[in-house]
Amino acid sequence: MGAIRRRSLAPYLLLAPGIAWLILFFLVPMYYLAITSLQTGSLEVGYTFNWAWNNYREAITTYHTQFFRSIKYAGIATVLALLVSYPLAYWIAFRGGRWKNLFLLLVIAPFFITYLIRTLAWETILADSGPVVGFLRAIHVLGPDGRLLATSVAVVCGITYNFLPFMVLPIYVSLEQFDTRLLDAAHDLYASRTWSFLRVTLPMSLPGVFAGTLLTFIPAVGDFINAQLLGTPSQYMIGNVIQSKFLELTDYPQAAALSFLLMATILAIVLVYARLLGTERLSG
Amino acid sequence: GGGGGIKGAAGTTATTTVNQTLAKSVNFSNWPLYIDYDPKTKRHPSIDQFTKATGVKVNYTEDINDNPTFFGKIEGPLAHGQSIHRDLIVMTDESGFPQRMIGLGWLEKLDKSAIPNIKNLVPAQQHPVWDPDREYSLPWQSGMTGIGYDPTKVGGDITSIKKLLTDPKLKGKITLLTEQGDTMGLAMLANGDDPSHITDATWDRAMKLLQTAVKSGQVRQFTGNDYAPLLAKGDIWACFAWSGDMVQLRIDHPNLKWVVPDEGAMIWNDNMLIPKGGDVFTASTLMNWFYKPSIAAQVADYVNYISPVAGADKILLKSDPAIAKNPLIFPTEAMLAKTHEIDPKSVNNQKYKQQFQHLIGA
Amino acid sequence: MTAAAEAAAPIAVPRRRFGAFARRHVLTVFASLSLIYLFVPVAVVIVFGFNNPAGRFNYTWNSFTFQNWLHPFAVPGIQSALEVSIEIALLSSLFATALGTLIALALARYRFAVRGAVNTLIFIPMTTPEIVMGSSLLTLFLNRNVATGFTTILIAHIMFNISYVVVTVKARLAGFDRHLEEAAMDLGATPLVTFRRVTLPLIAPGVVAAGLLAFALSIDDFVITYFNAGATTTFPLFVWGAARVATPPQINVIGTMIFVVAVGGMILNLVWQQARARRGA
Amino acid sequence: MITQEPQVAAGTVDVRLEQLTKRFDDVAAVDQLDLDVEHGRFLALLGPSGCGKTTTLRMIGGFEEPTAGRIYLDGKDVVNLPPYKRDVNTVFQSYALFPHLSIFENVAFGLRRKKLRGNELRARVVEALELVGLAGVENRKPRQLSGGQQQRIALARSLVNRPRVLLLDEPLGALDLKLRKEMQLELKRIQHEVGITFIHVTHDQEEAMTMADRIVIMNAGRIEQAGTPDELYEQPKTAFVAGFLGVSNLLDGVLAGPDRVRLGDGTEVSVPAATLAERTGPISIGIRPEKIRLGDEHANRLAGAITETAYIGVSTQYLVDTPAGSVALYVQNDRPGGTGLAVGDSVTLSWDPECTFVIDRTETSE
Amino acid sequence: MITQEPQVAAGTVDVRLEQLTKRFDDVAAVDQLDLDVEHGRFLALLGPSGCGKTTTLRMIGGFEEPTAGRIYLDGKDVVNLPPYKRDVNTVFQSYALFPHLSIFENVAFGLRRKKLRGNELRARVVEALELVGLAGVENRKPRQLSGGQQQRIALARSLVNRPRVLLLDEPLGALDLKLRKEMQLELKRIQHEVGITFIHVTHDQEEAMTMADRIVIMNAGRIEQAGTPDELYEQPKTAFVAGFLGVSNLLDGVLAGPDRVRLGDGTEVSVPAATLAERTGPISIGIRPEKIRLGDEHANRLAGAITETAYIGVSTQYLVDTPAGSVALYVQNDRPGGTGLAVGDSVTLSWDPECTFVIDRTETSE
Ligand SMILES: Nc1ncnc2c1ncn2[C@@H]1O[C@H](COP(=O)(O)OP(=O)(O)OP(=O)(O)O)[C@@H](O)[C@H]1O
Ligand SMILES: Nc1ncnc2c1ncn2[C@@H]1O[C@H](COP(=O)(O)OP(=O)(O)OP(=O)(O)O)[C@@H](O)[C@H]1O
Ligand SMILES: [Mg+2]
Ligand SMILES: [Mg+2]
Repeated sequence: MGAIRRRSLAPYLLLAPGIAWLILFFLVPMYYLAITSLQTGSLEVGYTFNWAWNNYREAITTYHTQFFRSIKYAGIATVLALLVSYPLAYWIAFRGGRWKNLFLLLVIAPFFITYLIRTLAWETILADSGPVVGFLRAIHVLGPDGRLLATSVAVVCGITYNFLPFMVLPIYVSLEQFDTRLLDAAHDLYASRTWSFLRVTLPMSLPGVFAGTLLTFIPAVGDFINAQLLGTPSQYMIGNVIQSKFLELTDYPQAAALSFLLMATILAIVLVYARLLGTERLSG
Repeated sequence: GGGGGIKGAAGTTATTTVNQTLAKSVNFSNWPLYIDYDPKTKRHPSIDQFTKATGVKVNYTEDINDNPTFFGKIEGPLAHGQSIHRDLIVMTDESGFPQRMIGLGWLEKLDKSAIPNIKNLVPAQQHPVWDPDREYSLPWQSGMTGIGYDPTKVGGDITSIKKLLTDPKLKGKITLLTEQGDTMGLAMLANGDDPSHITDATWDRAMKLLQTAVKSGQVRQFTGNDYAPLLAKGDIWACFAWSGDMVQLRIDHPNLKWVVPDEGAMIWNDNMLIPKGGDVFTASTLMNWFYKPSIAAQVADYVNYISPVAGADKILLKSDPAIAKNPLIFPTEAMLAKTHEIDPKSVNNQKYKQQFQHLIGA
Repeated sequence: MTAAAEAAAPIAVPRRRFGAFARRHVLTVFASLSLIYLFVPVAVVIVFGFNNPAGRFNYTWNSFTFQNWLHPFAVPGIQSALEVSIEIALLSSLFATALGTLIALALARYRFAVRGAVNTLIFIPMTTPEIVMGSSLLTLFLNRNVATGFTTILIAHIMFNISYVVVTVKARLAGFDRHLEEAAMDLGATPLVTFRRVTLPLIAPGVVAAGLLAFALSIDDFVITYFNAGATTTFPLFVWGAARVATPPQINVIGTMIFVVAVGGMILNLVWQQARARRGA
Repeated sequence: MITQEPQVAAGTVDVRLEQLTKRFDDVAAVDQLDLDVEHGRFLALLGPSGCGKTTTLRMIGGFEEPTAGRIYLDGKDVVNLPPYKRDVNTVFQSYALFPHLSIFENVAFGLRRKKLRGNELRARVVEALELVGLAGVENRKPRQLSGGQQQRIALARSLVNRPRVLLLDEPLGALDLKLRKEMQLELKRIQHEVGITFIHVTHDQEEAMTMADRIVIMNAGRIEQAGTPDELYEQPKTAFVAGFLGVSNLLDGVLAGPDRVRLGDGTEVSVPAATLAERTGPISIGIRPEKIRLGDEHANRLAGAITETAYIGVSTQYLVDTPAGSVALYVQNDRPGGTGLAVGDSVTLSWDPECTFVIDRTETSE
Repeated sequence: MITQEPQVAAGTVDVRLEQLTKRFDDVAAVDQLDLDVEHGRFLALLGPSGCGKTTTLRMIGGFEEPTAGRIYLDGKDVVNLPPYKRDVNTVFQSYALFPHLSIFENVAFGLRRKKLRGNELRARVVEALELVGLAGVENRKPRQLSGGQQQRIALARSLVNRPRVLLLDEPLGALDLKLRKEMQLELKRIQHEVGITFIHVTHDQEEAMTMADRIVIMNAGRIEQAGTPDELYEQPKTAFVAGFLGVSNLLDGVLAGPDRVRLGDGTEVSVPAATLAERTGPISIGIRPEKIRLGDEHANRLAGAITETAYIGVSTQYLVDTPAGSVALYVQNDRPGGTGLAVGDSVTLSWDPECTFVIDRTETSE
């Protein structure tokens, strides 16, 4: 600190521009979102603020199905992502050797294919005439004219795929920092490999798992691309609703209300989750 | 704070341009593949000819994919009386947006003095309900909405909307359109109701028909033009489809078919409009150009929708009789008799809109 | 922990014993499968860039061609869309990196009152669904009568990029010996000189990485852009629009280009860092 | 009690290494090591950094597999046993306490694997904590303890399992001087108390000498010399040992009789006849600094001038330049004010022939 | 040459601390320190971990601002000057070499700030590198040097600026024993050569005693005692100093005459009269272990039995239980085989009254 702390104004000068930007274009918009969510009106007559709590009631009554669907899909996708990511991250961290960084890059790489194109690729892969469906039909997982596209399966797969890196990276980081000498210690104290994993490795990587699941679940629950491209109206998630209300129906108040509800829901879930996992204890 | 709320109709009183000189360039936004195109030169001949004739450079962009989305795109600026940097746009009457935009004062009046060719407008199109004297709009192309399908998959022909919506054989193999006018219109026809004069009763009946179809999983999804690839890929077997699309599609997939359903088909117009802030004179001049029968024929020959310009077919009879004789492009009286316009009021009716949006899942 | 040490520790003992042997390889196989899973779509995108589709849609393989690569911009509108995307990605990553680095410095270097609040403000945007960010920004612009367009996209992108930059640079600063800066000042360097001659060169890899990340995020962003684009069209928006009426293989071509450039950048940065490490910096 | 079960007869060999070898991609970290450790011994593995101490220990513990050679624990060959099946425990230099577990759970870890539960478990853990003088910290987390305390916990965690052999890899390396000295005594006390065989790795020679009753000096993966502390100190067999274990003056010379050596400058000194037995060719004689006296009280003498002095309280160290080479000597400050000698003074040095040791010159690479 | 400009008269005070105090959220890290350091001195700041050494140094260097008190460099108050305006340089424990700069640029860093360029710059840098015996590594990167070499570079980097005062914070802390001993001599040599004032922080008492010509012992942020090494060792004023600087035997007693003290068991011993001057009440007498002899050769005697022996080569350490308390003594192994005494043997201890020091009992919290 010393010499630098002397001029204690410095940190604030450094913070000022960036933080100002975040306040102006992240926090303030949230305020306007709140305002808008309590307005009534239409493009023609204009919108007026009049504490229209009704927007929220309507939003819930009309769209609870999409809400729960979003949470369900996001939840499943998160679990799937976790099941894929943990072993992968583990493998890279402990078996990657000198190639660690390369493997890591491989994991992030698909990320750099434009999101939409990535998803469109899945449309090709899962096409009814495509190999995947063909195979599944052959082994009778799917009926002779069963399909993946335009089903919840396709949507969940798409979501899982698109947010996988968000899951792998944090888990990898927490495993990477893991001091393998602790495994020596565990073995030394008669713990078999399995036990050592369950009792030492896993608990110590939980913070990473926690971060990963959040970073996957949150964007997933708000996603609408996958439902739009790989699904049908009966797979539409809350994102689709918000999107069309904002951009096609120009029903801003309703849309804002929905956005706000989404935000609230996520916050609630995160808090509960944090309570359950008790991260402060883990990361602490 | 924003307590005041968003200005809607306000602030949209930009002054109309009255100058009569051509601008250097004009911005024309249209739907994809909706104008003649020469794959060798990769250019649009009709536009090049216009530029040669007038010296006006046309920035032609194909950035309109469906009406609501495009409307959502432009309403922000327009609502604030700002230019959208387009002089000419094309939107569908049955979407109700042209009517709304007139109401919102977001459109410029045409400069008829610059459009002598307006006389070529086919009579049937001259007095639409929502713009009785064509003060704001001129038709670009018209189209019919009927059933498109793949006989090999369906195993024969399918000419009944009712059948399409109910036949278990087609479960999960059909798509309907996100365009409210089309889908609701056809549903009403299926019920034997008149889509041009909608009542709550007829609306609800149509709704029920569609809801059951969606719930039962009969309907795979609602689409914009993107039913085309599905049909081509064979992911779907039959769908509500636009005549023009099908003509295009059949070039590559001749096995596909399009029919005017027994219950009847919907007909609609895509209209050229001048958004506020657009260059009226230049845009009008461009409209006039496309109303020359020769040019109109040239365009129709490529896009294969229904041309609103009288005389185009005569010209095509010489150059490309196949097209001229194609009933999808120059429909027979019999066909036209079975077509209906959607009641525009219904399209801007918030309650109906809500219901329909809810139906298609948004 | 060195690669060597870790390679030695858990593996050494059971190498000989079948159970563990199998287990190790099960894991390896699984990992390989996961990696394949990650790359199948990428492969599809790249391959279909060489497809000569029958008709307007590039969903089914027809025949091989180089045409798409020879004329990547043959599709009207795609070029301008790409240009807009690149412009925005460059500008936003530039600004975001600058702003974010400053914040990271402040957080890593000073103890000040509002520290906790700042950290939260950095964290929240990363845990907010894009759709909420996008829509809230839109409401802001609507309420303040700001027409959406290029500027609003730029604003949005800078906004969501800052957090990622901060996190990345902070990570780099964490492993940074404070004494280095003190040493510089001890040797007569003013804080500014210290920053220029010591701090910046040392955190450079972090900053570059952050910049690359920001660029990638920006050029890839759809949702937030979609909400605030107005009449402007970026590449993802173009794809979105196109997907409804036609998917020309050029889309895959451009997608592949972006992919190659981004990954290339990452690899270069990686190599550069390792070179630095070898050189001892 | 933690002490070993009585039936273990003293003198049984707890650990036997035969030709033990470990290569890391053709670097021989450990090279054909032969070693017996008898039950109850406190053995110190002493050697410079990188000489293979840790590797040896890790092989005994089962964390590295030997490239060649055998390891016997209590007579059984354990080379193929994983660590968790070996009756030895290790105290790691880094302690390797589980940060996410309470102290209690850390210490209980091994016992739980052995299916101990309830009161017996608790009793054993508490007993172990008392042994290391840390009863009452059961519920803390490792990071809430000081370095020295963590060290004791690591010890308790291993001892509580009553292993046949305890391996300690520089257990005191991370502690500061004062704490280190305390823990040295502490460790020795505990070893006495529990009577378990300790193998203690260190590169601090004083530590080794104070604690161990047997020292093995390693160099470059091989054993240089093994024996009791004073054997090694008084009679080092190689220049390496002489130099590594304390300071020693090595003066080159040649044989001049059954118990006489002629130094470089011609001075003849006498050495124990035994040390010259069947030696020929060039040799060096060695004298420990503390064995050298100022003045001529002893038979072997050298004259020279003081070139350096350093006062370190307990003693004053002088460096004296003699024709035979430069010689260091320590004079204990056993009277107030010290000797009053200063740089430049010329002095006579003498030492008892009995205190001289001899090594072959070839190794005078010190 | 790097040596100080001649005009600096010896005896001028380079550094003066007045009531210097530093609080970290109400922990007084440094507490009202008063200190003068004369020009050319080699001063050692010695104290246990956490006693405030580093903090003191950092305040002189300008990296922490004092909570209270003044700092004068060469007579000028510098409290408000940032580090880069102070004519002192610091050698950091971690060396803090710039990893991205070549050795040359590292050493040249300070000079460049002073706008030196071209040949003069090069000359100064090379000269500094020669001083630390590392000419020729100019183009390497720090990572490519060993710990000891890096240490020398850090030294060169500071010295090349010809500071008024050089601050060293445990510069040898990171080196291993052997290297450490070498660098101690090296540092002392260099300081002689350049004649710059060194303030050297360490917690290794032996290091302090061998290197410094003046030692300041700190404890809990305060100065316990300052003086030359032998002053502090022979005449510690507090139990802390006595205990921190080597081992010492403290025996409680009461006055029994102008130069007599009666110990707990009633034995009377004599001490230098001076040490008792104007003392009253309970006291402790202290004797250094090496001052105590086996046998009765000296006036002050105690009988007891050996409870512990430790052979550490140079000497053997005995712990003897006497009625007056337990007493440690070192017997230098100046003859082969040592003394042959074992635990349990009863012995007589004696020491020269002159070697005794006296402290007030109240502090016998050792
Ligand atoms: N996992 C490994 N891979 C490659 N070489 C290794 C490995 N572990 C140790 N070595 C090498 O083996 C030799 C002996 O290492 P070891 O750790 O046993 O030495 P040490 O005596 O413990 O040294 P220290 O006193 O520093 O701990 C060293 O040269 C080291 O570089
Ligand atoms: N930045 C800080 N914030 C809070 N407390 C501090 C800070 N720096 C030092 N301290 C406290 O001040 C006291 C003195 O610290 P200092 O580093 O000066 O001790 P030291 O003598 O250098 O110890 P060591 O020998 O371990 O280096 C310690 O109790 C330490 O905890
Ligand atoms: Mg080791
Ligand atoms: Mg310190």
